[in-house]
Amino acid sequence: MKELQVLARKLLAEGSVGVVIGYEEGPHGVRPAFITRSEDAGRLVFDPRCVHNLATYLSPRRSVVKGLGKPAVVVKGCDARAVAGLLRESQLTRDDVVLIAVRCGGVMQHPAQHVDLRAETVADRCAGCDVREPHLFDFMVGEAPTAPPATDRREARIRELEAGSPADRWAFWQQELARCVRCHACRQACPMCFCERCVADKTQPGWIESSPHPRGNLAFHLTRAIHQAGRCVDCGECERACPAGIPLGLLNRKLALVVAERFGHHASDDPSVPAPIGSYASNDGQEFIL
Amino acid sequence: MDTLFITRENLAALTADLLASGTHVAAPTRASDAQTEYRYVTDFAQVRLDGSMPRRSLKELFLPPTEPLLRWRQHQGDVELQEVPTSFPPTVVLGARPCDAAAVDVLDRVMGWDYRDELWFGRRAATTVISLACPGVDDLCFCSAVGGSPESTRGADLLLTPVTDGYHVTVVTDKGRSLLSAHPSRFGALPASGPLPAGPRIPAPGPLPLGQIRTWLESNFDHPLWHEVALRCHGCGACASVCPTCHCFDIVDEPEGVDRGTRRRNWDTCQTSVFTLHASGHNPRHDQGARFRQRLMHKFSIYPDKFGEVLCTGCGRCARACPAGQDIVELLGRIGALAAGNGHEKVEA
Amino acid sequence: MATAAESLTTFEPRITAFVCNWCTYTGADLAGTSRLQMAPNVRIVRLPCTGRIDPLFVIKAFERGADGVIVSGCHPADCHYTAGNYHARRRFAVFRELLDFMGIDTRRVTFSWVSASEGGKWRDVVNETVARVQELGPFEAYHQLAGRQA
Amino acid sequence: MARIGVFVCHCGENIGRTVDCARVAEALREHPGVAHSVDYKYMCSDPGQALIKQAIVEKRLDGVVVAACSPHMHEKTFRRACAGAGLNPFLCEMANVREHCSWIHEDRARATDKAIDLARTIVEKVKHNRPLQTIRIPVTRRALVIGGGIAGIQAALDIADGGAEVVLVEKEPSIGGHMSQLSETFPTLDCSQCILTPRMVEVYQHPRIKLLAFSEVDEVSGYIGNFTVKIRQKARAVDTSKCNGCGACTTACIQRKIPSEFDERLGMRSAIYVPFPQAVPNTPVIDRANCAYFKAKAKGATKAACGKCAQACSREAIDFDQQDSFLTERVGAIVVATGFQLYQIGADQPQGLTGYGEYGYGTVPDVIDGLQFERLASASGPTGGKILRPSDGKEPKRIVFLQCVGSRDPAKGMAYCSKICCMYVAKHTMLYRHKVHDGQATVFYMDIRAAGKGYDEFTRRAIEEDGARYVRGRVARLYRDGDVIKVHGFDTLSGEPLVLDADMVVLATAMRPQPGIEALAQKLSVSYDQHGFINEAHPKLRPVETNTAGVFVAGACQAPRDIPDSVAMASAAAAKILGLFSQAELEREPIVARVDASLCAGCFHCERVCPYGAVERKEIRDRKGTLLKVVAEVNPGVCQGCGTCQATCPSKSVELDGFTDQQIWAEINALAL
Amino acid sequence: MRIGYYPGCSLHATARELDESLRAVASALDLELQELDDWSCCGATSAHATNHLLSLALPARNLALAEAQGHDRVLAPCAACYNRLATARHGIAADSAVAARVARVLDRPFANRVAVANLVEVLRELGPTIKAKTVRSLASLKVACYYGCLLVRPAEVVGFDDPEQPTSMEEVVRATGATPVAWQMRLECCGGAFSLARTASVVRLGRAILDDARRAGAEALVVACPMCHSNLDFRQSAMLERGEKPLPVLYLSELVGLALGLAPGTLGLQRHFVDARPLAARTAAEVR
Repeated sequence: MKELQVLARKLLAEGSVGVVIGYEEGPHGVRPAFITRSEDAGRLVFDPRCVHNLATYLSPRRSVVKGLGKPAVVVKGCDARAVAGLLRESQLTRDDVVLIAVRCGGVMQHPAQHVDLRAETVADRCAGCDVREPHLFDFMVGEAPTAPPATDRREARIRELEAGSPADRWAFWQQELARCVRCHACRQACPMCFCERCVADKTQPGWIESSPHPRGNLAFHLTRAIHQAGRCVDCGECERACPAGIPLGLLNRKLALVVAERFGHHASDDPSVPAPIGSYASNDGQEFIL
Repeated sequence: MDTLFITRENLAALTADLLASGTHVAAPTRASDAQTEYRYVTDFAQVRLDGSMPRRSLKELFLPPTEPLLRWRQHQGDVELQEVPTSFPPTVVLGARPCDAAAVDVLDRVMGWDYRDELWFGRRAATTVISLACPGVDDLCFCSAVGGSPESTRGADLLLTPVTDGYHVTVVTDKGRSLLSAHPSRFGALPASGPLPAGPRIPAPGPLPLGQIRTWLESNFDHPLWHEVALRCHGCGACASVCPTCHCFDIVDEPEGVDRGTRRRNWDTCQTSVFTLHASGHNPRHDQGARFRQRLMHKFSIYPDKFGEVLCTGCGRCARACPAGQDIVELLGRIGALAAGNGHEKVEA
Repeated sequence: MATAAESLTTFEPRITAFVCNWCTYTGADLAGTSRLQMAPNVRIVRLPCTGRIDPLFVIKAFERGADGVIVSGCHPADCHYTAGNYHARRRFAVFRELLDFMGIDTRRVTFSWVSASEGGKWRDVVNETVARVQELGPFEAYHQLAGRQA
Repeated sequence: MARIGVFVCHCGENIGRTVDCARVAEALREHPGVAHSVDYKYMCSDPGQALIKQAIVEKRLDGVVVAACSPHMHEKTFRRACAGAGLNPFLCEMANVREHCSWIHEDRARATDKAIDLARTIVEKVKHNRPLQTIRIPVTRRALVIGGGIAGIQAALDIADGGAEVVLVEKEPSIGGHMSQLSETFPTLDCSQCILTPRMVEVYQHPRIKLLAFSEVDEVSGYIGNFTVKIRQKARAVDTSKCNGCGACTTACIQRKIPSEFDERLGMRSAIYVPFPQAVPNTPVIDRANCAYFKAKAKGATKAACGKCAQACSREAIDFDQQDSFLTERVGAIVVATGFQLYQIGADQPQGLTGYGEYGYGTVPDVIDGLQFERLASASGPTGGKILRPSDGKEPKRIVFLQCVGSRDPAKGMAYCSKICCMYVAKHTMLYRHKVHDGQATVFYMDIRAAGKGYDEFTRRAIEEDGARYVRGRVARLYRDGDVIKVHGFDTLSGEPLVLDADMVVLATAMRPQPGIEALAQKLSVSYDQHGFINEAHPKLRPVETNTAGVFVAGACQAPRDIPDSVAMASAAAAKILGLFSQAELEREPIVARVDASLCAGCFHCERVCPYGAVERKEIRDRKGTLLKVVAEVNPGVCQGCGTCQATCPSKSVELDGFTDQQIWAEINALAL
Repeated sequence: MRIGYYPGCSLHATARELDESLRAVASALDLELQELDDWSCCGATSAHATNHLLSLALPARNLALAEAQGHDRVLAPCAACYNRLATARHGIAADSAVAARVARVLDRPFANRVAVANLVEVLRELGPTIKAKTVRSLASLKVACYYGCLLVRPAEVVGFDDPEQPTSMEEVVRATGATPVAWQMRLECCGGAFSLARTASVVRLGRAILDDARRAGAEALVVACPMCHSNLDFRQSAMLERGEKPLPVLYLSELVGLALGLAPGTLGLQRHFVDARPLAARTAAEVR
C-alpha cells in the first residue's frame, strides 16, 4: 500500500493532520495504528485482514484520540458509512476529519495471521457490497477492487430462523444470550454507539438490569438492536468484538431488511440521507394496528 | 507425588460413575459456535480433551458472571431477608487448563483476604479439579513467562498427562487422593515401560523480568506509554471477562416489584468509563489511558505488593479476545525493555 | 405468581395497556360513562401521547409479569400533538418485527388506534386481547428469565 | 420514606356499587410509603376536599392520590384543593377507578382487586412526582374567528366589544352564513335580514374587527396565547379598495344563467356577482369557473374573450390578474364557528351515505329541501317571497313536509336528531298559510321536538291557528303522477296507510358540519366525531372549549344548533376568551421536557421529532471559552409536553416532567404480583 | 361457477316452471347447480309465526347440509326460502346464545359458514355472460320488474340491494336486452299468504299492481318469487274486467331463458295461467 504510505507521510509532513489512523501489522495480525510522525508512515498497510472500523475512533467521547489533533482516517466503504452516520448525527463536522478512502475487495470475517479471502472466510457484509469504491472521501487510494466472493450465510440463517416458530427463535436466542456477560464490547466497538451515558448504565430508573441474567440480557439486546435500526452501517464490529461469539449480525441485518422493506431506507455513506426512525411518512404501513 | 495411570475408557467410566453418584462434572465442551467453553456435562462424550482453549476461564465456575447474594421482601415496616445457600453440590472439573487451575489458586488469596467469601470458598470446597497437561495453544500462551508451566499442578487436585493410550495421573492433593480411593477400580499402576508423555508443542517463552516491571510500573505513573497504548483501546472490558484472574465485581439491588427484589453480584471491569465514576460526576480515571494502566498496575504491581505474586497466569486470552489487537506480552516486553534501561525504543509522545 | 384460586379455574391474563391521554384514555372514559362491560384484566398506564410510549415500557411490562401488552392512541392525523402517533407507528412497526424475530409471540402485543369517541372499539380491543392472551396462556417463558447464569 | 395520602371515593354508588372502597383504602394503608388512607362517599364535594386539606396538614403529607373518577374530570379540582393546603398541586394525581374500573366491571372481587392495583400504580408514580411551578407565557390579546355566520359574527362582536382585536375569516364572498338565506326566524317570526344585517354592518364598521371575507385558514401553528395563523385571501378579481358597490359590472355581465348558491340553485346569477343585496362586504367576486374571460384564458386563449364588467366599471376596480394573497396573523385564541350544511340526498351524496332515492330529491320536480323553501319564502328570493313551484311557477295548493330525512336514521343516514327541523317546518307551514290562504300544509313527523322557550306554543299555533295538518308517520315513497306528486305515507295514530296528492314536497334533511371541517380540525389538532362535528372538551362542563387549549367552538359546527344556541355559545366562547386575555400572562401546565446537558450526546434526534420545534441547540464551553460540546435544550414556552423526544432519545437524557421515566417505571413496577 | 341449490317445496310443486327455467338457464350459462342432498322445508311463514327456535333450526339444518356437502354458497331461488335462510344465518351469527340453542337442536356440526344467495343476485353476477350469450333480441319487449315486499327486506339481513330503491332486477333485464319500464308499485305487497284466507284483498292489491304496470306500458311482469307469481298469474283471471287484455307474468329466469334462445317448453311457459307463449313466439321472430 505504497500510495497510502506516501499520502500519509505528506499529510503528516505538511502538518494538515495531527494523526493518521490506519492499520499496521501487529504481533499477531493487523490492528489499528495511530501514526503521528511522518517517518512512521511506512507502518501503514491495507489488505483483507483490515476489518476494524476506524470511524469508531472519531467519536467525541474518545478524549485520548482527540488529543492528537485533526485526524486523517483510512476508511473502507462500510467505515465511510459510519463516518456519514457520525456527520448525520452531529458528532463531528465534515472539515473535522480527512477521509482517506480505500478501494476494498472484501475483508475476512475472522482475520487470522495471513490473508485468506475465500467464500468461506469472507465477512458476511461484504457480499453484495455497493460501496467497494466509497463515495465519501477526500482522497481515494487502492486499485480497482474485484467483487468479493459471494456468500449469503447470514441471510440464509435469518430465513431459517424466520421459517421456525416463535418458540424455536426464542430457544435459539436464549441459548445465544445465555453466554452474554454484559461486558458491552459490542457497544464500545460500535461507531454509532456514541452516547455520553448509555441507557443500559442508567440506574434511576434501571430500565435495563445490568446483571447478565437472561432477563437483563434480553432487555439490553432488544434495546441495542432497536437503537441501531436504520442507523447500523453493517460494519460487523459488534459481532467481532463480542467475546462470547453471539451472532449480533443477525439482529442488525434483520432490522436493516425490515427498515428497507418498510421505509425504503438503506444504510448509505451520504450524510444528507436522514435515518428512518425519527422521521415518518403519512402512508407508513399500519397493517399490524387494529 | 505418586503417579498412577488411567485409560481413556476408565476416564469415561469414572465420569459416568461421578455423574451417576450425583456429582456435577464440568469440562471443556463445544459451544453452538464451535468454540470451546467450560460447561456442566451430562455425558463423557461432551467432554473435549483435545487441548482446545475454552473461551472463558475456570473462574466462571467459582465466581459466576451473576449470582444472587440475597432476596428481600418488605412487609409494611420490617424487611424479611432470604439468604442464599453457601454449600454447593460436589463437583468435579475434568480437563481444566493448568493456567486456569493456577489462577483459581491465585484468587484464593484475595477471596480469603480481609473477608472470607463464603460463596467462593463454598464452591471451592465442593469442587475437585482434575487438570490436563497443556499442549500449548498458540504463540500468545506465556504461562511459563509468569511462573507457570504447561504441566503445572498448581490449583489442581489431580493432573492428567496424556500418553498414547491413556493418561498419567499425578496425585497432587489429599482431595485428589480421596477421589482416587473413592473409585480405585478406575485407576491402575503406572506401566513400567510405557511411552513418555509428549512435551508441549509450543516452545514456552522464557520468564519475564516481573520484578523490574513492577518497579518500573510503580515509578512511571504518567509515562506517555499509557497514552500511546490506550489510543486503540475501546474500553470494553472483553479482556477482563475472559481473564482467569480478573475478579472485580459490582453489587446491585434489583427491585422486582414494590416490596421485593434481589441483591446480585455481577462481573465488572476497571476498563469501563463508569467503573470509577463518582456520584458527583468526577472520575479519577477520566481517560482510557488511566484505565488501561490500572489493569497492568493491579496485575503486576498491586497484587504482587499484597500477595507476593502476579495476578496473571499467562493464558493469553486477553490478547485473543481484544477487538483492537492489544497484546499484553508485547506490552510487558516493552516495559521490561524500558525497565532494563537499555530502552533504545523511543516512545512516541 | 397467580393466586391459587386463579390458577385452578381459567387462567386470567395480566394485561398492561399504554394509552395516549387525548384519544384512547378518553375513549376508555367514554366506555366507562357508557357502562360498556369488559374484562377486568387490563391495567391502563396513561401517557401524554403514543409518541411518548417507549419500547422499554413494553419490555419492562413483560418483565414485571404481564402476559400481554396493549399500545393504543389517536388515529393518524388526529394526534393532539400532530405527529406523535406517526413516530410511534414507525417505531413499533420495527420493534414488533424485532420481538417476533427474537421469539416473542407478537399476538401478545396489541397495537390499536382508538379515538375519544370510540368507547365501543376500546371495549372490543380489551375483550379481544384478553381472550387471545387467555388462549395463549401465561407468558411463562418470559417470567422465568431471572434465573442464575447456567 | 414518602408520606402519601390515599383518598378512595365512593362517588355516591358509582364506584361503591362494584368496588369495595373500604377494602381498597385498607389495602393501600399497608402499601410502603402510604401515611394516610381513607375512603369517603363524595371526595369532590366540599367536605371531601376538606378531608384532603386536613390530612395534608395533620399527617404532613408529601403526596396525594385520589382514587375516584377520571383525571379529565376532577384533576384540577383536587390539585386546587392540595394547593389550598400548601401542597404543590403537581404532587397530587388521580387513579381512575370509576370510568376504568367500577363502571365497566360487575364482578365485585375482581373490580376491587383492579382498583387496588390502579391506586398502587399511582401511589408509586406520585413517589417520584416533583413539585412543579406553572409556566407563565405572554398572551397575544387578539382572537381569530373562523366562520362569518351568526355564531362567528356574535363571537367577533363580543370579543371586540370586550377590548380585544379580532380577525374574522369567512370562506364565502360575504359574511351572514345560512341565517342570511332565511326568510323569518322562529319562534318570533321576525325577519332574518332585519336582525342580521345590522350585526353584519356592525362587524364591518367595528374598529377592532379585521374582516377577511372570501378567505380561508391555510396553516395554524403555535399554542394557546401564541398561535400563528397563515390565511389565504382568495382572489376576487375585484380591487376592494376601489369598488364602491355600484353594481354596474353585475348588470353588464353577459353570463346570466349560473345557478345561485345563495338562492340554493332556485335563482340565477351572473359570473361577476354579489351573493345578496345586503352582502357585507358589498364587493362583487368573479366566479372563475363560469366567467367567459377566465374560461377562455384557462383554455389558453391569448385574446381577452370578454371584459364587459371591466368596461362597465367607472372606477377600474376589475383586476383580472389578481392572485390569491397570503397574510399571517398572530392570535392568542381561536373560535371555530364554521356552521352547518344540509344533508345533500341528491346525486352527490357525502361519502359512505346512500339512500332516500325513494324521496325523489333531484329526480322528481318540485321536491325541495328546507333552505330552498326559505329562499322561496324570502322577499329577496328568486320568487320575491311568493311560494311558487320551481317546475312551472304555479302556486302550490297542497304542500307535504317530511321531517327527519336522514336524521334519527342509523341505517341510512345519521343517528342523531338535527334539533331545528321541527321548528322550521312549523314555521314553513305558517309562512305558507300567510302567503297562500287556501293552501293546505301536511307534515309527516315522528315526534315534534320543540323544547325551547316559546317553541311548543309556536308549533301548537301552526296546527291550531294556521291549519297545518300533522300526520304522525313516515312517508314510504313519493313519485310524479302527471302534474301531481303522489305521496305514500302512513298515519300511525289511525293505523291507516295514506296516499296524498301534493303540488310540492319539502324535505327537512339532516344537519351536517361544513365540508372540509376534518381538514380544518386537523390543522388546529382538534378532535372531531365520526360525522365531522368538533368534539367539545366536556359536553356538560366545558361545552364551548375543545381539548386543544386556546381553541373554542361555537354554533352548528359542534352539533345541530339553532340561532339562539349559536348566539349563546358564541357569547360564551367570547367570555372565555376575554377571561383568557384578562390575565397578564397565561398559566400553563408545567408538563414540559428538560434536557440533562451532562448526558446529552448532541445527536439531535429529539430536534427532528419535535412537532413544535421546541428543541434548540446550546453550546457548552469551559471557562477558557473552548467549545466542549453542543447539546439540545428545550424551550419550555414552546414545548407542549408530548414526550416524543424522550421516547426517541437513545440515552434518555431528556425527561418530560409529569411523565418522567422514573414515574412510568414506578407505575409498571407496581403492577408486578 | 359451482353453487349449492336449495329448491324449496314450491319449486317442486306450484312453481315447477321456476325450477325448470332455472336449470335450463344454468346449464346455458355453465352455472353448475348442485341440489342439496336430503334438504328439508325452510319453515316458511308457518314456522316463524309459531315458534322462533323452529324458524331458525329448520333453515339451519339445510345450511348445515350445505356445509357438510362442501358448499360455501347456496342459491335459494324462492324469495321466501331465501329470506328464511338468510334470517336464520344472520340471527345465529349475531347471537351466541341463539347459536348454542340451535346447535343443540341440530346436533350436527354447523359453523354457519355458508352464504345464502337469491335468484336475482346470482343472475346479476352472471349479467355479462347473459349479455354475451343472448341470441334472441328482446329489445321491443317492455317489462315491469316486480320485487314484492320480501325480496330486498329487511335491509340488514338481505343486503344485496337498496331496500327502498332496488335496481338489481332492472340490471338483469337490461342484460337480456329487454327494456324495464319505470313504475311505482315495484315494492308493493301482492297479498302473499292471504291468497286463500282473504282472496278479496289479494285481488284488490293485485289489480292495483297490474294497472300501474299497464299504465307504465309494460307488456309483461317479471317476478322472482313463486308466491307473487301465483298471486299475479293464477289469480289474474279474477282481477280482469271483461275484455281487458291479460298481462303475462314471467319469472326472471324465464325471461333470461327467452333471451338465450331456449325453447318455451323447456322454460315451463306452458304452465302459466296467463298464456305467455304468444309473447315468446313474438320475440322468437326477431332472432338476431
